[in-house]
Amino acid sequence: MVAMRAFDEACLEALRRKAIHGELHVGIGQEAIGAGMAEALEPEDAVVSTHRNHYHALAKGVDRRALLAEICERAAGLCQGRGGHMHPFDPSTNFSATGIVGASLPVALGYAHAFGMRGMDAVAVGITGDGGSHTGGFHEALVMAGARKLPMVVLVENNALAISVQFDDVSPTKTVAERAAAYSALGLHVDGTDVDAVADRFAEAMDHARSAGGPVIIEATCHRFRGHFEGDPEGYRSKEERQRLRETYDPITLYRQRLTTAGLFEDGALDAIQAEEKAAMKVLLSEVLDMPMPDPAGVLDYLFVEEVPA
Amino acid sequence: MVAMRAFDEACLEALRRKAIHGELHVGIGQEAIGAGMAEALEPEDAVVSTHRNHYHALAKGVDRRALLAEICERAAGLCQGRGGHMHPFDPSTNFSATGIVGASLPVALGYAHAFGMRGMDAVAVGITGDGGSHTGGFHEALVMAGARKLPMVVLVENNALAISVQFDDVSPTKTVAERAAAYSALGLHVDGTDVDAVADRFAEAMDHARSAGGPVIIEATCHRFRGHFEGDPEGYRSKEERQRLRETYDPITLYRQRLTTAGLFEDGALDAIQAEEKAAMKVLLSEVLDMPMPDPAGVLDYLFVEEVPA
Amino acid sequence: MTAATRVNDRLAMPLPATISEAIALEMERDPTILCIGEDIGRAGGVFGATRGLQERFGEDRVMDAPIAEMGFTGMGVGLAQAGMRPLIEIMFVDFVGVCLEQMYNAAAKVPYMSGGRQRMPVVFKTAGGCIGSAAQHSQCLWGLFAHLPGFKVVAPCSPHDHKGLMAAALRSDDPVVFIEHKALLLKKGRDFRHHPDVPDGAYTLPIGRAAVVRRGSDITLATLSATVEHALSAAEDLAEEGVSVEVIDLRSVVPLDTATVAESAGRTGRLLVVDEDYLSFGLSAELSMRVLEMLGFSALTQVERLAVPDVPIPAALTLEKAVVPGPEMIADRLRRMAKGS
Amino acid sequence: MTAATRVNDRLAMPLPATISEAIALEMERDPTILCIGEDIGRAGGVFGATRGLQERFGEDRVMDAPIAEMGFTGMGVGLAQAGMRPLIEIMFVDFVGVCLEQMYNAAAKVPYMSGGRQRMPVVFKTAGGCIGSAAQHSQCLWGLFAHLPGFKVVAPCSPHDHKGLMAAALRSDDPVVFIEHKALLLKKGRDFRHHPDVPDGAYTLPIGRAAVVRRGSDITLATLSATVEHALSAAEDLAEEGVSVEVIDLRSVVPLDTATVAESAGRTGRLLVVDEDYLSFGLSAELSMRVLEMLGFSALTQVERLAVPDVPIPAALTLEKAVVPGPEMIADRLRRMAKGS
Ligand SMILES: Cc1ncc(C[n+]2csc(CCOP(=O)(O)OP(=O)(O)O)c2C)c(N)n1
Ligand SMILES: Cc1ncc(C[n+]2csc(CCOP(=O)(O)OP(=O)(O)O)c2C)c(N)n1
Ligand SMILES: [Mg+2]
Ligand SMILES: [Mg+2]
Repeated sequence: MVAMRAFDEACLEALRRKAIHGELHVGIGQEAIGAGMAEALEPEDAVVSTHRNHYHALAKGVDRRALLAEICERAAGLCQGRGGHMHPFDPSTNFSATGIVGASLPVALGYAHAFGMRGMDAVAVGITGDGGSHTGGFHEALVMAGARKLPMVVLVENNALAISVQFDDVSPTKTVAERAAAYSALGLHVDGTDVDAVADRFAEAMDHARSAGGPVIIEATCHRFRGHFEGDPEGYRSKEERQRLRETYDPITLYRQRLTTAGLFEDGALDAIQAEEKAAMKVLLSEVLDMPMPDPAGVLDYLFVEEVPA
Repeated sequence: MVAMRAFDEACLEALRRKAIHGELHVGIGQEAIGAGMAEALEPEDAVVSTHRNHYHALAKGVDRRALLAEICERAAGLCQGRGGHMHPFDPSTNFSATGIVGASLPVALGYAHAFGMRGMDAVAVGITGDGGSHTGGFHEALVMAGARKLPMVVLVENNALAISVQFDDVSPTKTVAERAAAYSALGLHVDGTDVDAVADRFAEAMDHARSAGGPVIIEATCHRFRGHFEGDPEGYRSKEERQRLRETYDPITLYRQRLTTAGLFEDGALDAIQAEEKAAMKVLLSEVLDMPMPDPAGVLDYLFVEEVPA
Repeated sequence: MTAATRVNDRLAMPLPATISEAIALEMERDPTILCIGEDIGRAGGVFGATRGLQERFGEDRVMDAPIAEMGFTGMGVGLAQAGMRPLIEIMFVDFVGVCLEQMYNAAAKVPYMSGGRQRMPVVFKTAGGCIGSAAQHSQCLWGLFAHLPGFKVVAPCSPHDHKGLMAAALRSDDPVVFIEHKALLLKKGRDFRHHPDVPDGAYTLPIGRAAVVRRGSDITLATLSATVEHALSAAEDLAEEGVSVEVIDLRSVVPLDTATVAESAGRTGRLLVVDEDYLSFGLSAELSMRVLEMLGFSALTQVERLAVPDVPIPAALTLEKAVVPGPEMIADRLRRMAKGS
Repeated sequence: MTAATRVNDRLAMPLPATISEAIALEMERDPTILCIGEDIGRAGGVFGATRGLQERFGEDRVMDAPIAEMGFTGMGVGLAQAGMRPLIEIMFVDFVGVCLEQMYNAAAKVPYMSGGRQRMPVVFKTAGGCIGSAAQHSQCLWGLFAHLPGFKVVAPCSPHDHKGLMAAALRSDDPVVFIEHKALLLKKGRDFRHHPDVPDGAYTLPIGRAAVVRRGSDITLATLSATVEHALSAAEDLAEEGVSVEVIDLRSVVPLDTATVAESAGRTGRLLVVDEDYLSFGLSAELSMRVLEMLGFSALTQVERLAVPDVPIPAALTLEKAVVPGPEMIADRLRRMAKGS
């Protein structure tokens, strides 16, 4: 969690330093989900994420230097500066993402079928927000996964907002998890601000899918502390409301409280860990910002693998 | 029912006489649904149908001469020969259709919202087959109708086949109706070969939607007696199976049996009704086949209402 | 308010405010107009182009939609069939792959398929263009819509044209795809090189008529949307170098005002079509061919096209600049054309 | 089996059988190939182009999908990312509006967006073309795919090319949109005017190379898919009238083999591009412009295009014939060109 937070804070810093152009969506406030899922993910599992993907990428083991370099549009980035922050692709960890809402789940379905065919016990995790649960792609992917009992876990990060649109205003159901029955899927619900709870529930979801139980919808309720994207005027909620969320639901604070209450750690030790991560990210960021930009001469590369015949 | 059957039989005859080109999908075997829904439909209600739409059009009160003329590609057809059998549009009865599976429901949603805004107590009926229940459009339309409690009835004609694909093989649920909970909709199920049952259940569905109860999924199980389209080799089922369905589930035969058993009608009288409808359709067909074809000179008309400025 | 303060207010007004003003004026006039889209209500649009409309016209007429574009685009078709005049917002044009079905198989074809019995007064409002947001959030795609018969396809540049063409789109009985440019949506009136002046009341402009936005005699440059601004900037540079460039803002792709371009190119003898959409199978070839068909194939000494060279838009701004025609790239090409005469 | 009976068998073979043979040969070679689509398994495809494959390769590798194109098209993307080589069938190309998202924002862009790290060996197999099925079941749409960078777009005519290009598509590491023509799928080998001969074993043809299918000296006619057959028929008529037409089968729209067309047009001095897709913003303008750009704008005496004139395909066959280029319409145009020299 702490590393994920530090990573996104480095992104904010990079944005301030104008190393990132275009939209930036950070996951600050939602890191318990990333950290919780990381525990149950095996290297051969696949994760297909969304526009808000940094902490998922880190959870899946994507190299953070390459990721940050990609986000900062560098030549040495994960995708040589072509993908950018919404489109990291890392075949070596089976991690990918998409900037199109709802489009992650059909792609995860493909991994799930491949795993099934190969007799692997790997699981495909498709991530979506609450907003994505209304898309046709959500339905179609779950129809197919449900009918074929494919090893797919659909992680729904319900932060109650799709940009400005409140989940309660547009959802026909109180939760997304309760729609699982429509797909003969297992529906689970978890407090996404509680990293231990996420770890447990997510492990349960993965076990279910891994042991041929068919697809799972696991809904993690959470809160987004910043704008939808950096620069979002957030006309749809008050500063006070946002402040209240931050104060009440910060997963890092909540976890620290648990650790200190249980007497496992002292505040000082925890502060040190956080400071260390921050410092490490600061170093990494400055290294990344020193990296060269992609060479415009190669801008047409990678469109096709095979040459057009002469 | 009898008129609907006679209509589709006239279409088959028109096809034999090469007055219809392209695909033709008839509803033979499914007429109890059309006849049953006709009873509860009000003129201001809207119906948005599918590729298999003739009996729905007749149920909604579309002029059968204009409809047959359209199917036979005549200039005096409902759409002047531009639409053809999959695309009848009749604003005067609020009837339309689409050849794209699943695409009917979002359009019905539009009618439902218009009715709601205008404070009308009209209902929008969106029709789909079992196959269409797997599409993203089905989900998205129901999400919106459910969240907004719009007056929409989704009629799912479950004939257990989408061309060759069996519902049981690809659906995650045993029925479509049971998925209603995912949309906070009312889910109803009816035997679509029993015209009385359809009439009752469909009326219930319409009442629910009309009285601001929100959307309804009404699933009518039925059987398709002919190929998916005329010319379908039907490699996916045996002749015997098809024969068995015809013999067991013909809604007209079943209804006749009920009427005669109850002593309401005699076989002779019923034969006479059927013969009369057949004869009427025969006359209509020959009139239609005498109608002129559309004038190719006008082939570019109707693309835009407003002229391109000179 | 004096005329001077009015103009000043206008110049300080962000383009989205002008657009929402145009929509509001039409919604006032015509109670059958309603708007549906993501974040258009409570938030007033991600760029503010529908700000204030929900408060004014209520939630039924300015509806925040879930992320269900197939659902609410088809809803637009049904609304039109039910006698309403919906404006459907697809936030970014890049997302059209999830709902093109309802746009091109229904909205664009129903008027024709119904033999003229069913009108389809729908406006599909969306935003395109490059502002550093990579492959899935940077496209223009007007060439795609233009290939599919039945749409009018509008992509204005100036505030004045945005207001007049939005009004025209909302009054049109034909389906109109209205493509705004993200870079323009981030501008204020005063940032525009041409036509920042916007009359107060409602007015319409004819859809399908190009505007000559700078007179010139050596080269004709035809383009649209944000590129008009770049073209004007390039033309200014070239003027200093003694090359006189006529700049034409096409304003719409369908209908395409070939006559205006041909008239100009016939005079200058040279045509450059600049397009922020992909190069191939799009606007640049179609317009060039239509002009040549109209004037004869040997009527012009040069016909060139400059557009995104058939790659997805890369994330890195350094790479984006290498593929998207900006002022320098356009000026370079004009220079080369002027030399190569 | 003697060579003669083999050829006879081949001639009696419906085109779909040749296609399924091509797929089977590749599936045998490469266990990572799998097919997903509606009715492709138990029914063997609505035209029979996958007949026998499910029995042979099992349900996991030849999967009957529900009507959920967005789902299974995206599944194709995920399968490719997982190291498989999926063939995804979209029954008719007209339906692409429900799943274009996964095709153009994912499949076509991921190789580029990933900076070459992720390959995307997917074949999108689909059927287009007019056989009397009206506006929603008659389109070609190759111009649409070609406008979107990242796809190879193939549309063969002869049985020989179908087999070789399907094999090439399945072996390609790039996403390929493979557009069959419904009218051709209803034909047997012997019904084809050119190249009905099909070798038994597996072979590939390079994607992106056109074929001169009839030599001629007066006019160059470039086209593809079913229209090649119509063009050959028209060319035969014209030959009787003393006009010698060279017919080029483009075979693919991306890559587009401009060189072959330009070489021919340079010789004949006249170019006619015939396209069953919509006229505007499509193949006909792009190819014409590329040829002109290659040869110079005054190199040719005539450049014409003949295509569906920007209306949806009407239902009535009498109307369809008035907009879709068939043998007579092509012959008429050739005749006019020959006179107008
Ligand atoms: C198909 C599509 N429609 C709209 C958008 C624009 N958009 C990007 S993120 C977003 C909201 C997503 O909400 P949610 O799924 O809840 O994820 P969150 O941002 O809350 O993490 C929207 C509407 C998009 N990228 N794709
Ligand atoms: C989006 C889309 N995909 C595929 C098709 C081809 N198609 C036409 S009808 C049909 C089967 C429909 O099955 P169902 O919805 O059960 O209706 P039924 O034919 O049984 O009445 C298919 C696959 C289509 N028209 N649209
Ligand atoms: Mg959310
Ligand atoms: Mg069915």
